[in-house]
Amino acid sequence: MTETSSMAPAQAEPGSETLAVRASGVDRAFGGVQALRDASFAARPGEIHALAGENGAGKSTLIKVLCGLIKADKGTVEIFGTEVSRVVEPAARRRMGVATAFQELSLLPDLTVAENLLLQDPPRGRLGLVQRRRLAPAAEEILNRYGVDDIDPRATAADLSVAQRQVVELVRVLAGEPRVVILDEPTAALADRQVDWLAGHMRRLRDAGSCVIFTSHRWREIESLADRVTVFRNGTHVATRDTLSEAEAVTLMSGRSFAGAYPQITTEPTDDNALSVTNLHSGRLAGVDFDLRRGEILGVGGLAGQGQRDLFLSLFGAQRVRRGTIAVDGKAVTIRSPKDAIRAGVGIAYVPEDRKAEGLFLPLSIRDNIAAATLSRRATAGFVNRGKERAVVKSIVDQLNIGAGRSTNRAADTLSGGNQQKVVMARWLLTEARILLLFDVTRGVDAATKHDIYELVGTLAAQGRAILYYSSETEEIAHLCHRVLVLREGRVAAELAGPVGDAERIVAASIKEGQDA
Amino acid sequence: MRDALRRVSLGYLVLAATAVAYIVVYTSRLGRFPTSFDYLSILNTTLPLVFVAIGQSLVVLTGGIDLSVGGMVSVCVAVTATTVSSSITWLFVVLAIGTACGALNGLIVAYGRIAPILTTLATLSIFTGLGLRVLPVPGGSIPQEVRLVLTNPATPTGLIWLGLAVAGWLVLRRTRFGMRVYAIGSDEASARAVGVPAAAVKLKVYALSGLCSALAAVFYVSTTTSGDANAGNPFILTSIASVVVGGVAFSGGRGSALGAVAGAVALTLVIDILFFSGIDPLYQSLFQGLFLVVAVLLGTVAALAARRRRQA
Amino acid sequence: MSSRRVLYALGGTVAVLLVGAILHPGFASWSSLRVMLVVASFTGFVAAGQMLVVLVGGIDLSIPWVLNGAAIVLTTSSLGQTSRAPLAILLALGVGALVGLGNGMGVAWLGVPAVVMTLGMNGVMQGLTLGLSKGLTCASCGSYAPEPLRGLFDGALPAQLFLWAGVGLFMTVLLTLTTFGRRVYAVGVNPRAAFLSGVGVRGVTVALYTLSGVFAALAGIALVAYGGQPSLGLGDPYLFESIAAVVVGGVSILGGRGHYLGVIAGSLTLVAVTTFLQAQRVPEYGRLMIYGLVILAILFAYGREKAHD
Amino acid sequence: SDAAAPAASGEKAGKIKIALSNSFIGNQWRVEMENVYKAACAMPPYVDQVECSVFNAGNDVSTQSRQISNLISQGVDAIVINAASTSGLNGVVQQACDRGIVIVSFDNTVDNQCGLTVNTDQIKFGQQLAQFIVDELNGQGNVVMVTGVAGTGADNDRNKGAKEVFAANPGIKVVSSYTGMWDSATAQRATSAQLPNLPEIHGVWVSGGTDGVIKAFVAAKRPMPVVGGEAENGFRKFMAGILTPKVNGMSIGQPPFLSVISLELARAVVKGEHPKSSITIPFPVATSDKMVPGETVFPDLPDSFFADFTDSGPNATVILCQEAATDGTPCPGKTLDVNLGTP
Ligand SMILES: Nc1ncnc2c1ncn2[C@@H]1O[C@H](COP(=O)(O)OP(=O)(O)OP(=O)(O)O)[C@@H](O)[C@H]1O
Ligand SMILES: Nc1ncnc2c1ncn2[C@@H]1O[C@H](COP(=O)(O)OP(=O)(O)OP(=O)(O)O)[C@@H](O)[C@H]1O
Ligand SMILES: [Mg+2]
Ligand SMILES: [Mg+2]
Repeated sequence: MTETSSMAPAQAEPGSETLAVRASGVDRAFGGVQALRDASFAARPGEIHALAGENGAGKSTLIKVLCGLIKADKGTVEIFGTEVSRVVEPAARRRMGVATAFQELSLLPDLTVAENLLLQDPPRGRLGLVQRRRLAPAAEEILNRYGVDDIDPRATAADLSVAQRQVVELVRVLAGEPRVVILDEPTAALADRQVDWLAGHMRRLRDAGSCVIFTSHRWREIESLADRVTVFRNGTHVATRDTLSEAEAVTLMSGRSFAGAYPQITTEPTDDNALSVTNLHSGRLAGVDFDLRRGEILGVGGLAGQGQRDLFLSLFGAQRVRRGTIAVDGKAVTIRSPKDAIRAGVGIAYVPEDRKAEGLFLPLSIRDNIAAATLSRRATAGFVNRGKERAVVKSIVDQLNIGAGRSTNRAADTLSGGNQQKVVMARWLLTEARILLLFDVTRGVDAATKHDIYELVGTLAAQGRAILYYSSETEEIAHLCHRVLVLREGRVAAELAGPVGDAERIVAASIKEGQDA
Repeated sequence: MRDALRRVSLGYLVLAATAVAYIVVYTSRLGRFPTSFDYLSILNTTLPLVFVAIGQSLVVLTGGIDLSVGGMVSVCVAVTATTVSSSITWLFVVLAIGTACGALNGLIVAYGRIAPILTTLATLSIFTGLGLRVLPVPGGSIPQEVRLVLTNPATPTGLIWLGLAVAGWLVLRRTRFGMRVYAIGSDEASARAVGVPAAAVKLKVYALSGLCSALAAVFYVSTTTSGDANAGNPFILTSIASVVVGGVAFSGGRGSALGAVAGAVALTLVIDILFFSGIDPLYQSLFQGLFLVVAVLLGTVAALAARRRRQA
Repeated sequence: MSSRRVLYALGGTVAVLLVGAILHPGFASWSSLRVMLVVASFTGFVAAGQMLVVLVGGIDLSIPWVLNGAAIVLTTSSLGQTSRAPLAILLALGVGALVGLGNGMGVAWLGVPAVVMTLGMNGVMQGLTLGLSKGLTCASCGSYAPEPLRGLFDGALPAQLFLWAGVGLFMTVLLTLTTFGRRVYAVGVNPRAAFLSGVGVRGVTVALYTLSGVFAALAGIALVAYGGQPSLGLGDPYLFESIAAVVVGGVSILGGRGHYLGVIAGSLTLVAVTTFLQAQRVPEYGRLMIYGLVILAILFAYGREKAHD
Repeated sequence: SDAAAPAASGEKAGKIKIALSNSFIGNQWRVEMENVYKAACAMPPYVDQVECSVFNAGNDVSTQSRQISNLISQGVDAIVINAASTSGLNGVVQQACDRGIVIVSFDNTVDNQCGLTVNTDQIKFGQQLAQFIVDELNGQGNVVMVTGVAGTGADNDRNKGAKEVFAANPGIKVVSSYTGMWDSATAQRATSAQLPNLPEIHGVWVSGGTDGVIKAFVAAKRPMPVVGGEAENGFRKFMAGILTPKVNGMSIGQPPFLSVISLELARAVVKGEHPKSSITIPFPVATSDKMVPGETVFPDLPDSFFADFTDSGPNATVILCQEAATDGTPCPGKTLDVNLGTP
């Protein structure tokens, strides 16, 4: 492997003067953690270059080094042949024509869309003073230029949906028509329609001679977009290829190989309802009805931001319900807070998509993280029974093979994305909830971990748990679910019997005559 | 910045409310409207707090807090009162000293990576000691001509300076630096990611806060005609109160120095209201405390309502 | 991580005491240490409350007049009679709890920033204390703390120190062994995630501010016992001192990290520094400056935040 | 509210308006000072000559400036001031003087020369206590100085006076000097912490918080030194042997009734009965040998109470009763006779 990585740049480079980006021998450690070791990477102008790898392979770290956000401990970085290793300042890179969209979105929540887009060079008047009233029109003009018409430049970024924020972030990057575009998991939060929109612009830039670099955990996208693929593993360059099959890629990325991407749904749902929702109003939800049966995996599809999040949050008591009734096992229940939802009598669990913001206590130990939702169950008179806690956590950690047998005393932030997601899952499995609300749990999770999660979902259903499943990857819903609800404008627009198999059917149902919305 | 505007306008709301209340109690007590004398003395006594509040609001906008304003005002008051009478040029030295003190805070916060509240808690003690060293006993003086220019007891020269302060903010707000202050307060990591030189900006912000404290000190000495090494202490909490009443969010990124100015004036008016409503002096702080909480409560409620409205 | 900070804090204390002992023989003698511990215990009490709210990213500025109010309630309700002592103590602690509850409600339910809520509450308490006790000239204001309380400070090993040890034990057990403690750290680290894990974030917050009020009251009781009678302004020194003790004790002002053991060390460090400087006859201005520099030095040693990159 | 009640009630013509502007009410001395002022206002001759009002400023100069400005607007005839800063009010006081308002400041006085002052001699305070200690020790021994709030005029003067005397007596060794912040609790903590590091102490000079210092000595089981200190009732209780051990000491107080004398001066000046001249009054001095319960010491009042709210003896400046100091209520059937001395 060391050998491939040292050879790889050689095979990748037809002479560095024609290279847009070149990194070689880059090391970068976080605390004791070697995120990049002797990593090399090279991309040409006029190509779309995919960067693939498991969670924690070092993709984002490499990107942060390339765009000057963090310093490399060792090694060199060149932009169009100019050595910039010592320049650690995104602004400087920007001036060299390098623009980056980061994985953890970098929009400023309290600023308006316009201010976010124009922060670096706002419209100035005489005296070089910013003309505040020209901000919004200028931003509007930019958004329109990139075919975005559903975002108000005066809106505060915090009030946008995740997808909208991602779009603004991308527009911010594209706007400069940069010579080097770096996009770290740009599609993770996008609906398929928006993915196509982005793909269009990536291709346009490529054809205009720019160098486009992006990362993704969705092989479909890499396959359809990338001219070349570079694979990283554990912080090192493994290979750079013009063509690469998914199977090969997965093997390269993980050193392991898998059967078909999606496991077959073998079990059938039972007939008794675990959860019955009638006329639910909350957030964007305007009257949703459905039943969820034991052992059923019920998919929730639709374009992003049609109220999916509201549905999950309100069922979990994390968001106010304006109207409607929720019944568990036929008995109506009132859920005012997650506390109520978790209560044994109800037994609902919610696994959020944004694990860093909504799931993890990063500085706390893996054990504390996993135990968090079930503390009182192992407590006597308010005192934690540590022995029992250790045992329980240990068993679940092994069951999900989290962190390859590391001590559960480690801080959660020393885990990779994949393992971190498993930690959150583990917390909720401990609640023995009979109803699981899985909201985009595979977002930004690598192939290996994804596979583990699919398997897990299957077994949970087999155990007779009822599962409500949302994913920004329609493919998943199409293959994993017994049944699919398609939401549009806060209502159930269609119900498809599954496994649907073909994602296009779901997409079709999502946009059917609803386009005007 | 809609949200911010709403909060600022809340600062104005509080000001308007207190102003009305002031006029009412004043007239009902004295049977006539406030005279130019009243307005003038309000103006002159408020100016120091106004300046400190502007500096404080800048720091709070970046998500920080500056407890050392008390110390910086004390040092500058001490130096002003002991030197300026010998030569006017010392005024500029004073401003430089204030800026330097602030810059020290900035260095420690931005490059030393120590939380603002802790940094300034420590430097507060240091600066206060410095002030005591310079002026062990209250005293000193300031040339008459300086008084006449800064806080003329007969004509509202103070208005000019207040106007300049406000104008200064409006300009600042319209520089890229101004936008960056909000960017950092909103989310520092992201701000850095999109190319905002966070450390440099913060350094400047704390230095500006120091400069404001120095200005406040000069106006303090000008109104009181001499100095006191303990002069700064009250400004710590009153400046924070002004900023809060002015609708600047403690989380940073939301609000405006103008709001803080409004807050400062409002707080001064509250004193007068309590004076004329003739409440038992023993209970005075009770009402001031209540005013603070209620004002801010209104702010949060309004903000919540606004958010609701926008989401629905 | 945070346990390492505790070691640093203890190290800091030892360092200060060593320097003191070298430059001023007898400074670290047991007799000297004992009184410093007693003096530090008052800071230790208020800092316990301050630490709890800091752990969830809050702050309590109402400590001075909660402390003072409780102190006055104690004497005026006990009238110095031993028989009434238990009632009086409960009453004083009750006052603290009540005010703390108010702070907590304001912060957790009304969403008022902690700084404002507690600052305002401090004013309210000052007004009430002065007003109701007529500026400490009320009929019963002349009474002393009941005898048993004043016994707290007698003997070679004053009971006060055991009381402090008790507080230390309580805090440590509460924060490390109970589910409540776990929830506190969870809320401190990531309130949203805690809420989604079924933690009653508001409940926890309210409880913490209430405890802070109780500890302030406890400090008030101890101070009355120490001086025999309350005075006005009794709590003023403890506002910034409690914050300083907390951070010198290695508690992260951003919340979620820290242990009370460190705060004990922090309290002692601050008292040792002050005592030493006064023993060296450093003039007031010098004392203030050095005090600030020492805090800065300690912060640089272990109070820094993670680098951004 | 009793504060402004008089102002609210009698808008009777002929009455002169005199306001008390107090910088803050945060300690007991200030409370008593206000109480005796209110009491005096409710007693003849003031009750039918003067219309009083009282205001506090939370120890904040700008607040006090505001209040004085407002008093100017109210058109009062005189303002009696205890200042938040001796220098901080010069500006607004000048404006008052310009409008012909009589300004009388006391205790923490106003520098501005246009106003009158009623005060004690703070340097003398330091000297007298120091001299007492020196005499009691026959010029030989270790002395500790417990100072007040740094940065204030009074603290500076008191220390200055004491240092002169001690310096003049080579036999006296000042072994330690630290601040008690004029607060018994603080003084007690500081003293306790210092004692273990100190040799045998023969004399203690205290600028404020005396009872706290003594309690620290008691707790440390140290032999009780000669004590020169302020007029805290607690200190006096020790001097009188009401609290044990009996302390040999001298107690000089900044008398709370300075406010009453200032009131009288203001009244007299407004009425033209007294020249526009400042007054320095002698300290009420008390020593252990002549302690009179109910006059110089008050067994049933708090330690922190200032026992010199009234002067005593034949040529006393003013005689006030206990309820005047505690409740601010008039002394039964008494006409107040304030002796401004001969200017
Ligand atoms: N700020 C940080 N502090 C500590 N460790 C970090 C930090 N950032 C990244 N790491 C670690 O360095 C390794 C590489 O992380 P990186 O984010 O580059 O992986 P990645 O390939 O982007 O993973 P993903 O596909 O989940 O985005 C991972 O183990 C990650 O946890
Ligand atoms: N945020 C972080 N802080 C500190 N160390 C981290 C962080 N993230 C990851 N690491 C460490 O970086 C190393 C490499 O990252 P990586 O994510 O590959 O770990 P990993 O456990 O191998 O993940 P996976 O098993 O999913 O590949 C791991 O040892 C991980 O513990
Ligand atoms: Mg990444
Ligand atoms: Mg790995």
